[in-house]
Amino acid sequence: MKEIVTEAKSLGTVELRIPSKAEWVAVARLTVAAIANRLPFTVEDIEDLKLAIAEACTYVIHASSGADTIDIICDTGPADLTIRVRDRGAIHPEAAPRRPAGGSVEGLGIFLIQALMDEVKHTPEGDSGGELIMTKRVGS
Amino acid sequence: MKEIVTEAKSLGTVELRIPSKAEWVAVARLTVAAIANRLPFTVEDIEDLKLAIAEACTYVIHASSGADTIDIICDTGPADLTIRVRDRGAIHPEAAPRRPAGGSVEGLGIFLIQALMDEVKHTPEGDSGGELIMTKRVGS
Amino acid sequence: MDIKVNVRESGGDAYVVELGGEIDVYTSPKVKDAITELIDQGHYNLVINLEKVRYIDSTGLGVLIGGLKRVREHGGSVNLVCTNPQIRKIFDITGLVKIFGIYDDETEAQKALV
Amino acid sequence: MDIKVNVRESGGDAYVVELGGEIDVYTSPKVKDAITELIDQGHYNLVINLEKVRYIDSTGLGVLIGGLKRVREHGGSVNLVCTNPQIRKIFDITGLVKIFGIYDDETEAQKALV
Ligand SMILES: Nc1ncnc2c1ncn2[C@@H]1O[C@H](COP(=O)(O)OP(=O)(O)O)[C@@H](O)[C@H]1O
Ligand SMILES: Nc1ncnc2c1ncn2[C@@H]1O[C@H](COP(=O)(O)OP(=O)(O)O)[C@@H](O)[C@H]1O
Repeated sequence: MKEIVTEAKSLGTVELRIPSKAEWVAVARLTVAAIANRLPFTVEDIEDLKLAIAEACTYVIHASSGADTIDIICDTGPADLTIRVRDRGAIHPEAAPRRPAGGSVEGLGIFLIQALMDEVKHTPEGDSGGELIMTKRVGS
Repeated sequence: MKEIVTEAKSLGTVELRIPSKAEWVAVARLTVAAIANRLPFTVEDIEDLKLAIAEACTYVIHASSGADTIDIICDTGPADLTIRVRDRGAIHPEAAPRRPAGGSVEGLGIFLIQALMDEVKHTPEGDSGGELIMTKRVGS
Repeated sequence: MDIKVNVRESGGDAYVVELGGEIDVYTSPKVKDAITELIDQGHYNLVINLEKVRYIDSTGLGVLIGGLKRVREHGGSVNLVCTNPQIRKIFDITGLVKIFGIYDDETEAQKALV
Repeated sequence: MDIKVNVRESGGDAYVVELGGEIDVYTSPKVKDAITELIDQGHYNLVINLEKVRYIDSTGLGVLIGGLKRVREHGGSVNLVCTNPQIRKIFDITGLVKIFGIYDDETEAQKALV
């Protein structure tokens, strides 16, 4: 897997690995909220982050390509949080409809991630699966 | 590192890696609380678990042997939670005084872990550092 | 991790589904079951009260949309009660405000059904 | 992740340190600084109010013990106000109940100082 270059200076990285099952998504949500709480995010920002990480996990679970676990890597900068979500399968945010209306619930989830985060990228699916990279900045 | 044999059937494993710094201990605490919340633990049990994981992390940070990160591996059984805490340094619970009075704050932390958890073990320090293994059972 | 689902009859042939807690990928099947059961019993005018819901994700929205589609096939409708600003925001962002009737209290939502 | 420290003069030469939030390895230095400052100023009779503290770990206990040791060297004392059962449990388990005066309200804790 290619090394991801983070733009801002990292103040610390937290890595979480959960089983790729619905009942563990709440753990990802609460861990991300705890991490976000270390930055000057608003309560609303933290709710956005919780939803974005949950949607990413839900997507991985539904698109399940047989991966057992989801890796969530959170990089905190002085004023931003970048979350990378990986499994052994693929995440294709560009496959999402521009507007969700009429789309599938999967599309709705990806649409929400795009709406709630400031930056959403993904690395192409390789041998080790795709990766969704999303950033939220303080005060944006 | 030697494979740890877990006694009960695992219902899922969550792994967390935080920087070995004081400001990240709260993230470990909240993640463990979220995991414990999946089991029928009481509110008091969850508070005990939060304190135990925080003490383990605090111990690693204070005993800092140059490790950058703390690995926290949570195994959930049907009615128990086993938490393994690792760094590249050593954790020596047996070095703790039997009673904390007059001891150091480090000793107090290890004493609390022993008091709040049902089982506390540690694997000897090898090339890859020591490991503290603690279990709390539901309804104990 | 918790969801509360409480179904009760109200005025006319309307039913209220009162939800509480977190509606996510893990808990939304319980919500779906409750709504499906009502529809299977022939109740097509529903108020879904989200006042005590702290969190909803796309799976939860999908369940609400799925319910709406089914009742509409029978000339029914679904009105939502939603006061939590974060949750209202989700309905705004997704454009679902245009599909559901969203109200500030249950009485209003119920009146608007008929 | 939050700690609130509020220091105020009370009757006699006593001072009250009111703490709120979580006292852990990250936040306890702030608590230590507040207590150290009071002692450096010559105040040796302290009430430390933990009513709004939701969480305390061994580092926090260490700060309280350290404060107690220092004021005792000057013939002073530290009384705690603690109503949270989980936190009281920690004082019980560690045997610190025998070292600190622990009270249910601030007025009591203050009276007991003299
Ligand atoms: N933004 C939207 N607007 C309207 N309908 C939507 C939107 N997003 C998803 N849907 C629809 O929600 C319904 C429920 O989704 P899903 O739970 O995946 O379907 P099903 O219950 O048929 O498995 C689907 O019919 C989907 O097309
Ligand atoms: N259970 C206990 N009973 C009494 N004293 C204790 C207990 N646990 C720790 N101590 C004492 O608490 C004090 C404060 O701890 P610490 O913060 O490590 O010391 P210092 O402030 O001198 O660096 C130490 O003097 C230690 O001996």
